[in-house]
Amino acid sequence: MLESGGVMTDYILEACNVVKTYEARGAAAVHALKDVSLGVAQGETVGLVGESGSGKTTLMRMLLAIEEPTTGVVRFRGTPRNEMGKAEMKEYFNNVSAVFQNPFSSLNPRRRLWDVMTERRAIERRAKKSERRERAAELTAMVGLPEDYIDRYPHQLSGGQRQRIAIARALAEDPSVIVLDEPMSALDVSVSAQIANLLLELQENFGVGFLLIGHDMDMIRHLCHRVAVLYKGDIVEQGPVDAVMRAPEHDYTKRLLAASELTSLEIDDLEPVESADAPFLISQPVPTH
Amino acid sequence: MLDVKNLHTEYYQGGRVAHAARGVSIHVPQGQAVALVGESGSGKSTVAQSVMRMIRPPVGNLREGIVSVNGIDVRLCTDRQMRQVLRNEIGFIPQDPTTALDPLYTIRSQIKEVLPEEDKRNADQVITELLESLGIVNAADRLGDYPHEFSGGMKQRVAIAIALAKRPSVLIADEPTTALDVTTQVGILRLLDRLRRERNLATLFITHNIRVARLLCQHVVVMYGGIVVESGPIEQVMAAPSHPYTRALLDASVLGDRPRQKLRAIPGNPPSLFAMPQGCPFSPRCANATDQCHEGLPSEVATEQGTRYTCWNPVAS
Amino acid sequence: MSTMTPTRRAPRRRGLKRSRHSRKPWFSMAAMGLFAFCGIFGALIAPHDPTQNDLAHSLAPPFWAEGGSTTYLLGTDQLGRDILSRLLSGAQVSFLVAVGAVLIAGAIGLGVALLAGYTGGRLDAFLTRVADSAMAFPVLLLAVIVVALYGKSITIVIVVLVLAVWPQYARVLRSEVIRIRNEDYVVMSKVMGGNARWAIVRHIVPNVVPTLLVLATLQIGFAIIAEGSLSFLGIGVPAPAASWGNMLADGRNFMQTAWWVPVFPGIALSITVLSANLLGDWLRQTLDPATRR
Amino acid sequence: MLRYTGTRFLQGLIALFFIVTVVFFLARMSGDATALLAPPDATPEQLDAVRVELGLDRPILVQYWDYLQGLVTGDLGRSTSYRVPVSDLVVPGMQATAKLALVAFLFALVLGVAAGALAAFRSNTPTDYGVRLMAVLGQSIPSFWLGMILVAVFSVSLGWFPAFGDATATSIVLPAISLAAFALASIARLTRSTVLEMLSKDQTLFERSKGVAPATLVVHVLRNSSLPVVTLAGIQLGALFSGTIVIENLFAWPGVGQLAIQAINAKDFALIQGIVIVNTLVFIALLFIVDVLYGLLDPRVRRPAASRGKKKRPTTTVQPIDVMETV
Repeated sequence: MLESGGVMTDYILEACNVVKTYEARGAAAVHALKDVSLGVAQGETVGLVGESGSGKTTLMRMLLAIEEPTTGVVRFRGTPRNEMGKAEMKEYFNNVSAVFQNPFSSLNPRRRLWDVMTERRAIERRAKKSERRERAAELTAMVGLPEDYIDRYPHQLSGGQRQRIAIARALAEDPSVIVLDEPMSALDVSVSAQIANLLLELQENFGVGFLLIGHDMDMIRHLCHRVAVLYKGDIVEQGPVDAVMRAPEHDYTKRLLAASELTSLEIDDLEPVESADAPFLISQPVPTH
Repeated sequence: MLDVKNLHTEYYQGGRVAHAARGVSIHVPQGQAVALVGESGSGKSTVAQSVMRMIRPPVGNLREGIVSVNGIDVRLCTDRQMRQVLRNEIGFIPQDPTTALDPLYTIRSQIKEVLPEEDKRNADQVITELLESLGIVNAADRLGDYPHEFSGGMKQRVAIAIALAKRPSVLIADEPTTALDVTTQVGILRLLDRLRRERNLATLFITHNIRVARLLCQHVVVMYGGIVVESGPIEQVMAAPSHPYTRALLDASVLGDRPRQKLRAIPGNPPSLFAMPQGCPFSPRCANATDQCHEGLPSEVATEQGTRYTCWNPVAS
Repeated sequence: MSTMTPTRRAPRRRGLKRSRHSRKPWFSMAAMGLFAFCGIFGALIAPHDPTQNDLAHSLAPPFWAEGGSTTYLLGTDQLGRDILSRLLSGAQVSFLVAVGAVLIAGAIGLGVALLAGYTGGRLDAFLTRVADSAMAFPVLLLAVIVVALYGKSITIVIVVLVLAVWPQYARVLRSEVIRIRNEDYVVMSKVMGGNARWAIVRHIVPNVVPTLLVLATLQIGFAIIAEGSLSFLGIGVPAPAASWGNMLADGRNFMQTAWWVPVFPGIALSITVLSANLLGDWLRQTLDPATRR
Repeated sequence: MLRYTGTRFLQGLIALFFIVTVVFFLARMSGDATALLAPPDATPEQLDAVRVELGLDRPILVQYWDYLQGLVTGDLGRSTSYRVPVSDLVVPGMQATAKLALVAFLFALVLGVAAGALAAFRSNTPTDYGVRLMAVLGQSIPSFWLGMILVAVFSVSLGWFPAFGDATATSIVLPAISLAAFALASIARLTRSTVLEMLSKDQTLFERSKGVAPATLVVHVLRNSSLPVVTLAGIQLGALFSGTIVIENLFAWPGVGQLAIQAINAKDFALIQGIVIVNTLVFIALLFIVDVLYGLLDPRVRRPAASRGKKKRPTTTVQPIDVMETV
């Protein structure tokens, strides 16, 4: 399964016993994540599935340093993030990047694409404009777009093209891990297949690790080596994608699979219709995507 | 029964005309479900809104064709007659119940608006029974609740209740599960399937996911760029697609057979309604395309399997 | 094309508005240009001293009317002061007050909006409540207090307007800041190691500018009316300096007998405000992210 | 709902207290009122006597405390220029002002909502263009200038309505129209844009798909559009109360606005203070009513979904939608 030799300790990016609790004034505290551990190794794709409110967005925010966990740590190459110095954090930001779900809101409408794609360099103030444009041209070619697109604005592109630009931006600093938050769900079927192919190609060429967050079990099965199932803030099942899909152990995984198999509507072992909704157990006070 | 023949629907925008539906024909018999499959911009929602005659000047127009709901051509209806058709014949299920239900009205009053006169006398009882049959427990206690007090799946059940309270003969569902969580989706799909059978509904099911369509529907109509590229019994169409687009759509969406292998993706993007290519709308992305394809559309071809397609160079199966 | 907007899909439904894109408001632009020109150079081009009494020529009609002369193109008021010169001088007052108040209030409002909108939490709740209360507090009443305490002057007028107008900016811009802060590209800048300053300078402020501009244009109209009202009440620009408001107050009894005394400042005031409002509306349509292309 | 109302009420009280305090100390810091009241050639002894008479010789905190106590019992102090209790002047003044403001408000609200809704339902027709033109003009013509024109036309030339005072039943017509014009235009614009937005929403599409009568559809649309309009209406009502200052002076209307200008000219701080406080009380009461009304109109405010902890109660009544229209 893990050709690249991913042993448990070889994770590049790893959440260790991460707990996140949101305290709301005048309301009960919300336990968005209860002791979650999950890692991504070099060159592997890990799927993270769960429904809205399961905590996947929260976990993503922890991994990407958008927020800090209440307890627990996020490690990069073994070093806990909260112990990192300035130089290490720089490394961290170069090596961990992301692609978000909605390509219409993930690109600043007032910036040209070369500027968007090389924003990380602008933040570090370590490249001249000509170098950034050069890099941007390389990146557009890498994701299969014409190089002259670098002078365009986001609104001149279709949804699929924008998502390619978002991926190019994630690739800009040769990262070792990219967190992909439902990167295909805003796209049409025919376009999302293109993006799936692009992701496979990039992994092959650069050995980058992916954490693919999503609810499309088919896509997860197609792209991932391993999968983790998040339910009510807990990882209830984790393992090689084949094993989990073939013989799910947790009830929720079974339900999720049955729901996405779509072989027949006569699945009576699904829970009764009355409680077909996942209850609102977890919710984040932060706006999610 | 829903019968659409040669429908042409246009949108107008800043002096430009978008031909959102061009010669679309769909037949939905009583008790059957037909899937209308397509990507964004394919014209599938346009067809649904044309049936309900939601598109009218100055936004757009049903320029040509017959849209018959139980024998009534909605194109020829007066506004008053159209409301009668909507009230008595058509149940509509929206894509996202959260934005479709009125946040300021109780569930009771939103359902009550559509109840036929004879049901209005004991409205509470009728509504409670309806909601419970749709899987809402303790419905009697929840009549006075507002939409924001329900979860996503429950809201969709309320929306379905609104569609069904009219006792319609035709049900139009516009991507009724895309806004819901995966495990919630199945419940709604199952409910729709049951209702079609129990109530003998002619169901038009609009979706972008042909595999979901297969569970629910007997027939499929595949749209691309405003035209019907292929139609027929869903099993036949999926087993032996004739149109390269249908083929490509199936290739792109059938996953899991060959994990981590390249999918046969369709290059390019779906066309914009305002910049439709000449000839076949799929021709710029089609591997089979010839000069003929860029020039004009062929007429529909019927196959032995009972499917129909609109293509100069169909895929050999 | 779906009108039922998909939730998990690209936002659409934006197209329709674009067709309503209006033509450029040449009239308003020209009028605002003239206003700005008179506002800056009014004193230089005024043919007479706007405060110079000349009782021998009081209530002279404009040049085209019977008894008018080209010496006083638009006639004179009851003290024989040249109306054209007073209009030009009044334009300077209006321009100074409007631009000054709008700029200062805009800066304060933007600052508060960024602080409240970006920080969120209790500070946001507090600032929002303060802005709401401040906005509910009426301008004229505020003016009454301030003038009662500190007397009349142009500076006081500007201070009053700033106090009245900043909450508008704060409120509108705050909701813009919050909207933009939650856009994925701002979150993404954080993922790339950008700090709050980076997000604000590179992403939030540039995207807030169109709104700020629209708001400022509309507020110019409001500020001109407010200055006029204060001067009309005699608690704005102190006499004998000319302001369109106190010119109207002086002329209120001459509507029948010497119409030019009140009518010219009235028209100047209305047309300037109208132009600012039309320009603001046009800017709003043009710069609105929903309709921008 | 009760808790929501309670919170709002408390916030209103705090705001009132805050403003009373600020006004009191500003007035005290601005100078010694004694000099203004005593004759110009008064001796220091005479000045002291006046000071003692007014209670200005005591420590400022004691004065402040007395003042607060007075407020609670309705005592606003004595007017130094009229030499009567401030409340004797302000209460009848406020009645006249309220009459004018409320009439203007009703006029603006009813006509504004009607015109705005009409324009939206008939968008891009001559009706719509007409309403939009009138609205832009209404927001551009200062009330006092409009008032002067109205007097010239309807009072002096046609003689239909009185030009000043509050003597006859028709006296209120011209001042009310002049006062209402701006608010009317703003309400019409906001209503139009809100209804237009509402009409393009999924919610309206779904409602139409029910095949309900046009009247039902209109009710749904208007009710949903009413939320931002209520917010604006509250702000405009507050603005109308202060806008009366100009109109009252133009039309010689016997309200607090006129009183305020007289008080400024007479440097009657007690009176100004009284006027400001009574006005503030009115504004805060209005804001409170708007908040409560808002809760009544919107079930999401009135009964936040219990199971979902995340829906925070809005910290402000202001809706993000089209706030710009309220400008």
